[in-house]
Amino acid sequence: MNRLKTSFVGLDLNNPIMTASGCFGFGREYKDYFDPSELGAVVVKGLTNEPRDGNYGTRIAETPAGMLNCVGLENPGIDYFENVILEEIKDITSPIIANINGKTVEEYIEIAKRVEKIDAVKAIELNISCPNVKDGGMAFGANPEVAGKVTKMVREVTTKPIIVKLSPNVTDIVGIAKIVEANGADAVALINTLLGMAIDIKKKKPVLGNIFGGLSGPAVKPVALRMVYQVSQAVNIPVLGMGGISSVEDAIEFFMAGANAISLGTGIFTNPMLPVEIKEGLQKYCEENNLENISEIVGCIHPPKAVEEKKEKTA
Amino acid sequence: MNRLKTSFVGLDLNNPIMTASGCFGFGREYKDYFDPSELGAVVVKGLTNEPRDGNYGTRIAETPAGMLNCVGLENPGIDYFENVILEEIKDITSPIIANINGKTVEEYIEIAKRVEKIDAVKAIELNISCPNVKDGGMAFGANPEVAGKVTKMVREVTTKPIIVKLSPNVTDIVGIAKIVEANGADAVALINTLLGMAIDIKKKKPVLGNIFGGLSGPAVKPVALRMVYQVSQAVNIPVLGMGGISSVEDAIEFFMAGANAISLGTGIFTNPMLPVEIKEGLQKYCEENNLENISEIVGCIHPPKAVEEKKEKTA
Amino acid sequence: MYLEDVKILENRYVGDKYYLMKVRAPKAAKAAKAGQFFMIKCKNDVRVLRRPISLHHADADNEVLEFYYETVGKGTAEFAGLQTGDEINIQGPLGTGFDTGIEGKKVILVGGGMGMAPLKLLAEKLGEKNSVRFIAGGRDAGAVEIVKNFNIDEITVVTDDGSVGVKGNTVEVLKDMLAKDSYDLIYTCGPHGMMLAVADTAYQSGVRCQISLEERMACGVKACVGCSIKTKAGMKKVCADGPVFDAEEILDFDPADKPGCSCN
Amino acid sequence: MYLEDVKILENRYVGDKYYLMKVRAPKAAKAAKAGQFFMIKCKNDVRVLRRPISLHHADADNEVLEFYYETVGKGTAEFAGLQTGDEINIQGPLGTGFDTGIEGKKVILVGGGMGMAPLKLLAEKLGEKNSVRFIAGGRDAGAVEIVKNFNIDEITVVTDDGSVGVKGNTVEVLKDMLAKDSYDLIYTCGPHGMMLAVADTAYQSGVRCQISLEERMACGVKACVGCSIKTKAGMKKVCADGPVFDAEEILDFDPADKPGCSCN
Ligand SMILES: Cc1cc2nc3c(=O)[nH]c(=O)nc-3n(C[C@H](O)[C@H](O)[C@H](O)COP(=O)(O)OP(=O)(O)OC[C@H]3O[C@@H](n4cnc5c(N)ncnc54)[C@H](O)[C@@H]3O)c2cc1C
Ligand SMILES: Cc1cc2nc3c(=O)[nH]c(=O)nc-3n(C[C@H](O)[C@H](O)[C@H](O)COP(=O)(O)OP(=O)(O)OC[C@H]3O[C@@H](n4cnc5c(N)ncnc54)[C@H](O)[C@@H]3O)c2cc1C
Ligand SMILES: Cc1cc2nc3c(=O)[nH]c(=O)nc-3n(C[C@H](O)[C@H](O)[C@H](O)COP(=O)(O)O)c2cc1C
Ligand SMILES: Cc1cc2nc3c(=O)[nH]c(=O)nc-3n(C[C@H](O)[C@H](O)[C@H](O)COP(=O)(O)O)c2cc1C
Ligand code: FES
Ligand code: FES
Repeated sequence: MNRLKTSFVGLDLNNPIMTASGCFGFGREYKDYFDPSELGAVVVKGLTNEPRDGNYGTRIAETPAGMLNCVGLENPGIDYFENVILEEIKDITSPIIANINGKTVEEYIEIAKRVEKIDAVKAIELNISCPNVKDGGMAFGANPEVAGKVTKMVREVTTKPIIVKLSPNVTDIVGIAKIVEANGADAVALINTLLGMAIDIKKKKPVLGNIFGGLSGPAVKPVALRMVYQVSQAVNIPVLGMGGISSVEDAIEFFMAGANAISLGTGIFTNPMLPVEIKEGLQKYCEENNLENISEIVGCIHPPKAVEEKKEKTA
Repeated sequence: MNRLKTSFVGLDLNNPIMTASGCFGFGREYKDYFDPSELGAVVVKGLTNEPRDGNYGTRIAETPAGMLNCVGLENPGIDYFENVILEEIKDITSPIIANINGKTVEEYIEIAKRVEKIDAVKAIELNISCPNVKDGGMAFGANPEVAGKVTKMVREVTTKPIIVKLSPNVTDIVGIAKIVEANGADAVALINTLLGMAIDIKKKKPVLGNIFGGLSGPAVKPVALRMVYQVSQAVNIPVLGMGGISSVEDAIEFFMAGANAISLGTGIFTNPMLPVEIKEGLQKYCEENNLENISEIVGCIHPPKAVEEKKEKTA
Repeated sequence: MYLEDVKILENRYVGDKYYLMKVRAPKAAKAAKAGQFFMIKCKNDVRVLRRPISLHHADADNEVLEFYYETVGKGTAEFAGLQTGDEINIQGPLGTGFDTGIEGKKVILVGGGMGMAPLKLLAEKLGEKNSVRFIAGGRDAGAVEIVKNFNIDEITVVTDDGSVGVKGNTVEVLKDMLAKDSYDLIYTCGPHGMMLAVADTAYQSGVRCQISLEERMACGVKACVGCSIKTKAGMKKVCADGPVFDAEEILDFDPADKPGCSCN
Repeated sequence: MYLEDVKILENRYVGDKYYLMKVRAPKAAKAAKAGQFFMIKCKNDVRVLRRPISLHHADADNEVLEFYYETVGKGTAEFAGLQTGDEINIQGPLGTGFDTGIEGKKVILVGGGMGMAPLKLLAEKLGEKNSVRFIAGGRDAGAVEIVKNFNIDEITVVTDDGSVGVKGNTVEVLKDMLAKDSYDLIYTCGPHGMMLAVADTAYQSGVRCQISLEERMACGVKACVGCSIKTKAGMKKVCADGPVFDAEEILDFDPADKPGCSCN
């Protein structure tokens, strides 16, 4: 019996394991190692309307138990995605989720409209961690008002479920989560990368061409878990948790913290079989602990009060 | 020739290496391994007016390349510090810096007044990462206004140099740094710990008694470096950099990012000889690279424009 | 307290999840006392905290230290994988140790599972000038296999499954002993619950009891304030004021988890 | 592409900072082609990224892969410390490899230092049906010691210090060769600057040139978009579209660092 079946934003998933956007290409790249249809869902690399070349210079740096990247959202654009890539991945039976990005609210709306028309895409992951060029370069997700606004505008142009992906580089992640919930998000995904940097002391310059990059991997797990724990108690929509998951135990920590589903990112680079190992490990965990379904441990460490309140609200 | 001599907030230090508050007790604890007078300065454990018992339950958790702690500011109080501890550490020739804490602005002022009268304390590290009980429990350092206010009030009651220690759990660390500068800080120290958590999946509960704790160690280094880089370009007061330093190379990264001095914390737990190894390593680095003084590399990776601007302003 | 890179002389499986490691540590072997412990560095840099491990035995003449440890998580699993000839970095001896300055007394040592670790050297030291009885408990034969490594005569072995020695638990055996004879001091180390029961039994019988506590540790030297416990004399550090305490001194054996403040 | 835990058959120091590792990898040894590479996992979990290392040689019959590597940082230092019998996890073969489908051509291979890595198998393969000349350059004798491991006759060794072979650099030797005779194809791998000079020389002489590029990699399979370079045909991934490219295809060999956006 499959004890991992999960309903998430209206999608029936075989399991709650997704791939983190940007860490699994467009679903085809790891097919030599395992069948992507084994996943609960495939979240593809961040898309923009126009193709983007991304950043100049070095894009990857390793840090203690983590890595930095400053890809700069290189992607082939929504046209190519729709016309070429979707054809290449049409055999994948798991739902495809599109991660969408923009530099202005208008760009977000445009790409959301495009995605709305693509049947093969079952949900939208709205990435609000990108710098907002119009409003001074701070990320959409760093300003509660703007985060709410972009969620609302995208909500108006799509009927697909919207998973808003939050930036952890904020003082009050709970506030942002609540605002996107109030503006129509069907779920929140967290965390995106922590802003960091690394320095090449021999060359006397930043390692990354862009100076700053996003930190991911095991190093960020404690921060991710904390935010999942906080946010999942504060909102009544499901939470897609991620940040440093690299073992079955890590995955269980996220469920207990309150994640309804999880995404795997950097951990796949280290171990390409990670998604399958976690899937099998979770199934075994359920069997050994007499859980009918993995959802039984979701949020199980929340204080009793929070659990009660949430039950009432979502009832 | 000692190439590490550093002037910091008016103190003449033999070298720019300090101990991070809370990671070196009160200066005596590691004396079997090395003489604390070898340090540039000793920053002691966070002090409060009244003795504090700290938090209940488990206070320490290990995380990938890092650790969490929720000591809860256990400390013997300022009386005991003044009357007993200072006597015990009177042989230390390096300046003693007191890390001070409060739950209200009034508490900060009280302890600052006490410290002002203690000759043996050469500077104050004003820790504004603690929850502000009066204003809803968010840290003093999370709200620019409150951060400015507490700096200003402490400034008014002390003639000692004030190093304001910033919390990294904020959207805009640069804004906070500027505000504390404007309110009289002589330097900023960063970063304090990132808020995180860990879960014991067997016991189905948070590892830490307090649920949340502060993340430190190599894992946080990329975030710390990024913040030091940003802040040091934005303010005209010196920066005390810290967060995950565990090798000579890490230390050099911090100087290049813009730190005028550094503090060692978690790295000492892993390797009690770290301060001495870094001191010797930096001296050797200066010799091999023909640097008269380590300060020559401070901020050397800043964009030329920022360097020029800062020179003009501080001239 | 020293910081030494030491060579592993032997690192062998004992039974159940227990291993015995012997290292050559010239300085520490001369200084170490029963009940003290070492902070052992992990080789995998993903683990930044050293692991506190008790001194099992110290042979000053041959400069040998012994550690008896259980594989619990990844750190101790790493230790179990080390080979003769490998080097590890140890910091210690740390802590105060057991009170071994007594003479002509009748004492009982109660060890459970991994808690047998600090008792080998203790039994040897106390045995020189006192009458020592030893109760060794464990899940099964594998968990008490280590007693073959002890140089004492008066030993009562108890196992949960009765696979060797008496079937039962250490506390029952202790109660029996105390009922039959009178003793001056009890020393104990083992699982938390067992130690509480031993301490309680000792208290009921009016016998002084020394226990060896465990707390998560970062520094091991009183620098991080991570390992505090509440005692009659205020907050004490398990690493430096202990790990051995008089049971009666401890005020809050099982502090309830309760959110305080997230300050360091 | 496979993911295999493989046993190390040999891991020896060659010279300068270079090592040669042989592993038994049944699946990969049959599939691997010259110019492809493997992503090798580090054992120390503090390092989450695999290290890209070229295929030095593959012996399908004996199921042996060879890697020739330089100790640069901590990851490669870790590799150098591995012993015969140890296991490592390798992912590959990855990338497209060199064009080895040619026949009856006159080709030159130019390798500098660590760039010799992918050229052993290439020289062997091309040698079967083409006339191959090989220019091997390095700092000193130690840096070219590896050529003793090559099964080719026509080899010109050049060192910076003249300690063995010609004193000078590979590009000068290449220019000499091209001046004296005509060739169909040049293959090169080595330090960035050397490859540019080789590519430029080839271009001047109107000879096609294949180069093997390096970029920092996270995934090795086109999934992370970390290793992009600008080509005439748009952004390409060094890991999957390369690491071997026709030199003329590359548009921006030395992209200037310039802040873009901090997006992933
Ligand atoms: C003073 C003292 C002496 C000890 N002596 C021995 C001994 O002689 N033999 C032995 O087998 N064990 C001993 N322990 C327990 C031993 O320290 C832990 O089993 C060990 O740290 C577990 O590490 P791990 O990486 O395998 O487990 P993990 O659970 O993966 O460790 C995660 C973190 O928790 C800490 N931790 C986990 N369990 C404990 C624990 N019980 N006590 C303290 N920290 C813990 C680890 O040190 C590490 O920081 C002693 C503990 C203390 C405090
Ligand atoms: C396709 C390809 C094939 C290669 N083949 C070989 C080979 O056969 N032999 C050999 O010795 N080296 C080869 N390299 C270079 C090798 O990958 C690096 O020297 C190695 O990754 C350095 O790791 P480190 O931990 O020792 O150094 P560190 O500098 O500590 O590594 C830090 C990070 O930077 C990356 N990095 C550092 N230098 C390079 C580099 N030059 N290229 C790519 N990533 C780098 C590391 O992978 C790691 O993620 C190849 C690189 C690529 C891209
Ligand atoms: C190379 C790379 C590229 C990424 N690209 C995107 C992206 O395009 N859109 C997005 O929302 N997140 C992106 N992310 C963030 C991840 O989806 C994920 O939130 C983050 O890496 C934390 O998870 P992890 O620690 O498991 O990697 C990227 C991360 C990495 C490492
Ligand atoms: C156990 C522990 C206790 C700490 N106590 C304090 C404190 O009392 N006051 C303070 O300002 N910072 C405190 N800190 C934060 C450190 O001073 C430092 O800012 C942080 O640990 C990052 O540096 P590191 O990664 O080198 O440890 C503490 C950190 C740790 C690990
Ligand atoms: S472990 Fe740091 S004070 Fe005890
Ligand atoms: S290394 Fe990930 S795309 Fe090339």
